[in-house]
Amino acid sequence: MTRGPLFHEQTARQRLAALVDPGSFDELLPPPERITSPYLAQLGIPVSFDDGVVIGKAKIGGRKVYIAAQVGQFVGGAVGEIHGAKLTGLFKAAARDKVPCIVVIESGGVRLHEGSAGEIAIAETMRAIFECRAKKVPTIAVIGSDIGAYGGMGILSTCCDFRVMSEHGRLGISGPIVIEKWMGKKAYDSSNRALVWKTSGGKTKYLLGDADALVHDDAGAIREAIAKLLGKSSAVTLKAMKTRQKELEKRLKRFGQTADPDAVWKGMGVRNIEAASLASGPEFAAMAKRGK
Amino acid sequence: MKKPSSRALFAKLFGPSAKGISVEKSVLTGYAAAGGTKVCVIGTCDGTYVDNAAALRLAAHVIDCVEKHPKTPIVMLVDSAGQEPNRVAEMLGLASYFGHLLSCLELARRKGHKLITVATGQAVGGAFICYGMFGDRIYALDSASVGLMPVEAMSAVTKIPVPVLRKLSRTMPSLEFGAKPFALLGGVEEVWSAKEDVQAKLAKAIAAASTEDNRAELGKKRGGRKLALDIRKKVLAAAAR
Amino acid sequence: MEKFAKAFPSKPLAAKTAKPWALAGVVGSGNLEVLLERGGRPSDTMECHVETSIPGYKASWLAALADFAHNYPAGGTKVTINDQGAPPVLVNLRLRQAYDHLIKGDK
Amino acid sequence: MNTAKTTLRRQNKAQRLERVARLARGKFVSPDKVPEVLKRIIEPGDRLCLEGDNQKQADFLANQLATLDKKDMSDIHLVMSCITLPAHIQLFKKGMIRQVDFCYAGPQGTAVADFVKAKMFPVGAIHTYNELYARYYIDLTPRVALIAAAQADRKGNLFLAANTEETPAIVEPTAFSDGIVFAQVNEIVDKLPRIDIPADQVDLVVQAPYPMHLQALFTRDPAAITDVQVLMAMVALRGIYEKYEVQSLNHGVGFNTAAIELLLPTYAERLGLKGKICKYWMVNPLPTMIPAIEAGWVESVFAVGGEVGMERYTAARSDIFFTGRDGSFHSNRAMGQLAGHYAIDMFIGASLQIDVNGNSSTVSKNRITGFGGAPNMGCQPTGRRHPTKAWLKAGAEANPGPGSPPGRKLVVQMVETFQAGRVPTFVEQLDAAEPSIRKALHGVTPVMIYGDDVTHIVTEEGIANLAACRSIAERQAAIRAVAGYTPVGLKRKKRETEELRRRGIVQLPEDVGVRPAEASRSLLAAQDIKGLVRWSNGLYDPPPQFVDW
Repeated sequence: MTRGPLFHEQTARQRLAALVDPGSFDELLPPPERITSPYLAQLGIPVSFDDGVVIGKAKIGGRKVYIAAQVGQFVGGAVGEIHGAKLTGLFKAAARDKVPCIVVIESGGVRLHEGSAGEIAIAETMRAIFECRAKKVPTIAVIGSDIGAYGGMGILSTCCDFRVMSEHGRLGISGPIVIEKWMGKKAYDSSNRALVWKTSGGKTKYLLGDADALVHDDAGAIREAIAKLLGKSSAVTLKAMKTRQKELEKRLKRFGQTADPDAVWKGMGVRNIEAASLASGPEFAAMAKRGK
Repeated sequence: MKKPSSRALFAKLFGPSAKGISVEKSVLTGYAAAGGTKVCVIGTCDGTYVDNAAALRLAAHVIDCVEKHPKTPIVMLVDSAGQEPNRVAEMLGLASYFGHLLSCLELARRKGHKLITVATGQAVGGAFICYGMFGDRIYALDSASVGLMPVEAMSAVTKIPVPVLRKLSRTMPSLEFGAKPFALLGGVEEVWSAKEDVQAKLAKAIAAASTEDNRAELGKKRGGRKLALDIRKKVLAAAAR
Repeated sequence: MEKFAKAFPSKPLAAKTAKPWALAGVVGSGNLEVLLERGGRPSDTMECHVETSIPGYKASWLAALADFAHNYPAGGTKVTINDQGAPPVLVNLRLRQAYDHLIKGDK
Repeated sequence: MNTAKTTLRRQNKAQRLERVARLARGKFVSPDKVPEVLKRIIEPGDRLCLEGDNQKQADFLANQLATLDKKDMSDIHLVMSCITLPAHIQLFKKGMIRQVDFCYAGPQGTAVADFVKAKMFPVGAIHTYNELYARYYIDLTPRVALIAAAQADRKGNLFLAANTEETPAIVEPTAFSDGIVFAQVNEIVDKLPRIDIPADQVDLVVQAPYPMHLQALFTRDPAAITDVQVLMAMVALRGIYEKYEVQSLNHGVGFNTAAIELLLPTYAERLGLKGKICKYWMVNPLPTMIPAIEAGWVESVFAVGGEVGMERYTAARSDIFFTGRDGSFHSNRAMGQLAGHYAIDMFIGASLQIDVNGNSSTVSKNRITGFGGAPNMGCQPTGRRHPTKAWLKAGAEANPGPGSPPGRKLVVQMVETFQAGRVPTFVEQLDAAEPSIRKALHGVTPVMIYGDDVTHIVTEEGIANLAACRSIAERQAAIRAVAGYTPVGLKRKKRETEELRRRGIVQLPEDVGVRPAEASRSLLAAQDIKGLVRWSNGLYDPPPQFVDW
């Protein structure tokens, strides 16, 4: 019963090494180039040689990909000017070279220490993602870390063709502390980890259809899910938008009146909430399917 | 600067045709005209918070425009303090609702609709990212509050004292809050004074708009965001090797 | 922030390494990143540059780096450290990890 | 023989119970009457025992006691394991306490330090657990004992559930010396699952309005174990567990030893150590033991206490844990400590401070905690006679003289050289040696484990084999050699260290076959609480603060 390293605990570099074909990762703007944030330096905050995002070229299953991984430990994986420009550049390169592009997200959103520069960078990256999509170049967001994908990075992830999540991943905009501050601790206790994960975690997102795959907290499983999606893309067509509009309207109508995630789970066909809570990602996915 | 009322503002931008804009729970949808050109209008007012329902209404209107009014420019007005930070919104996937709205706008762009944003009031955080910053060209009234967040809020979260941030913002406009510094970063094409003929400016902006994202170039040229463009180019060059 | 640099005597690095550079660790609370590169000069010293968020521990930094240079043939390398308050033990561990990666590759 | 005089105590007990006869229905007291009952059964000058160790607390009775005033209760000699609750501190503040004899003051350590500073702490001594329990039979016998149980039946028999802990050690000396035993229980039932304390040792019972306080003290979330702790665990496994073939052992509470537990089914299994080490345990039902148990490493576990959430798991693994006839878990603090003293090959634990002579302490000027049970196990039991492989091997290394036993218990201190916030673990002199503390403790420095008893110190730098040192100077050099970059460590001399290393007294990770680059959390059999629940097949029910699913 030995297990490999948990994906959510790996560093960005470890994740990349484990996701791509062995030895295939070729880092762009690698640490020896020492491109570090002048903002943080001015503020007396330690800088990092990759500015919190590792980007590069690699292969997955022999297929060429561009891939980025955010470093959650470094300023919460937040997007600053350099960090954001690396992401924009990578997606632009993907669109230009018609190479699928993957972003392993671990970020609370915009790096406040760099103000609006990070915000604009996220908006620019979104444009670049849609450039890819217009050319049917697959874009995939991987969300499987403790920090999750929040703020602008949460929104950015929803611009990609596909999202691969683990039960550890969380996808949202406002983080638990912001919600608690806004609604009061009674209405939302951010220290109630079970509630936080049921609000924004991979399982709920998968049930609702916002995650395309819910996989083990393990690089091998994520790699497999990515490999399956690499040949596909989700076109932005009028028909697709109308269908999605209906789906989202239906979701809001069905569940907009409840604050209880369990009600959503039940509504989506999960029968045994307790067992489903403890189940691993794929087990959960199977249970949800059976429920339906 | 005193903030003009929403209706007065619409009138300034669209003249009498502004009556074609309906406001429901601070969400605007409708059709109007700017300098004789028919436009589709979506947006927010009253500094409202954007929630799932608001995103859906905006998206529905974009779809309507694409379906029924081919190539009609879409004008996006932004006056919103942020995304609705509540648990139900998050549980139901507010990010996905925003992603859907952005996808609808992208569809419109690909179908030949020009997308022009005018930040009229607050244009802050998630509420600006979820549609306004997705325009082909982005403008702001000088009365608008544009940016990530005011220095005080930034200080509260980062624990860096306000005076330090203020001092740094003199050389780093990115840290400053407002339409003008945002324009220095390239995030806003041009800041319009309410005293000017903004309708004419809007019409001109629509005519001139192109889909190429020019913000990094602008940011470099204006000196507010010196690194982004070069880093991006480096990545593109390195990827080609 | 405190910044300092020093070179320590060390036996020359193996002529062949798996990679020209290696990075270990991340910059995060109580952690650090160590960038170890070939091509530091001269070949019988390990050149070190440290930037740390917690000033006042130069003595223990220098002792840790000197020991590493003494214990491992790292002459001709350049060590650059971005530190956010890592304890000396982690400095050691990251140095060793970076060294291992440099010599043997990522495996 | 003057019989009248020798039964005075019995008569006095009868009088006390007579005073509360109208307040109680038989043995049973309603909660609102408790303050009045306490007032009437406790007399000035009494030795009063309050049950409460580091896990289980008779908190309802303690809280009721704290509502009394000095006019109701005074001149009390308090004997208790742990000063844990705010209510305990109230008794001192109200001036009711003439003297206190105790073992440990975990959460109230700061308050105790404040009393010491104000010279207002009337302490007899700080004890180890078994030392105090032993004195309950000699010169600290309680007159009144306030205890906690899970259930009582209508006769007053008590069921203690998983947390038997120290209840028998308190009840027996009290009940058999005409003292009064007053129990708070969570519920009163018609039939108990099993009887742990017979009714005729119990005088009064109250059903508390809230269940007794139970702390999940031994739950360590694997997610918080660091790579460095994994490194130390690997070093310990190879350099000590494997080397001495440690079969019976105690693990202290901490992330270091939790890391070892979680490496057994992975790293240690790869080393082929299964069946050779870690078979017999004197340890609480630690959730981090689950993977090793499930992987078949463990033959038996005896415990001094229970652990919240482990009830179903321990019941389901009754081949390994001691269980009652009802099938549920049983613990006993006094017997567990005794087992840990005499019957194990090794004690391994951590400490906050270690001095250059190897003495350790958790006491600082601002926080006086005390001992608990560690010194009962972390010491050399010279009354031991039975040999084991590990005992003999460690004994041989120590080069016993003609007047010493041939074996030695392995007493291992496992610490990182720095605590959180860059506070060095290694110091030239313990904070505990502060004169004001010594004075308050009548000349005793509160040392947790004495350097003479320690056989090994493990740090992230390596292992120092103190037992193999031949002089005090050598021992100090060995300690400095593994003290890293603390001020104590920086004073080491390279040549001395190299000489000690050559003789195997100091061993670096490489010397015991550990590659530091390999040290990674990914080696842990479970990396979070959920992983433990899965290993347990859903039988472990972690407390809510550990649940994120």
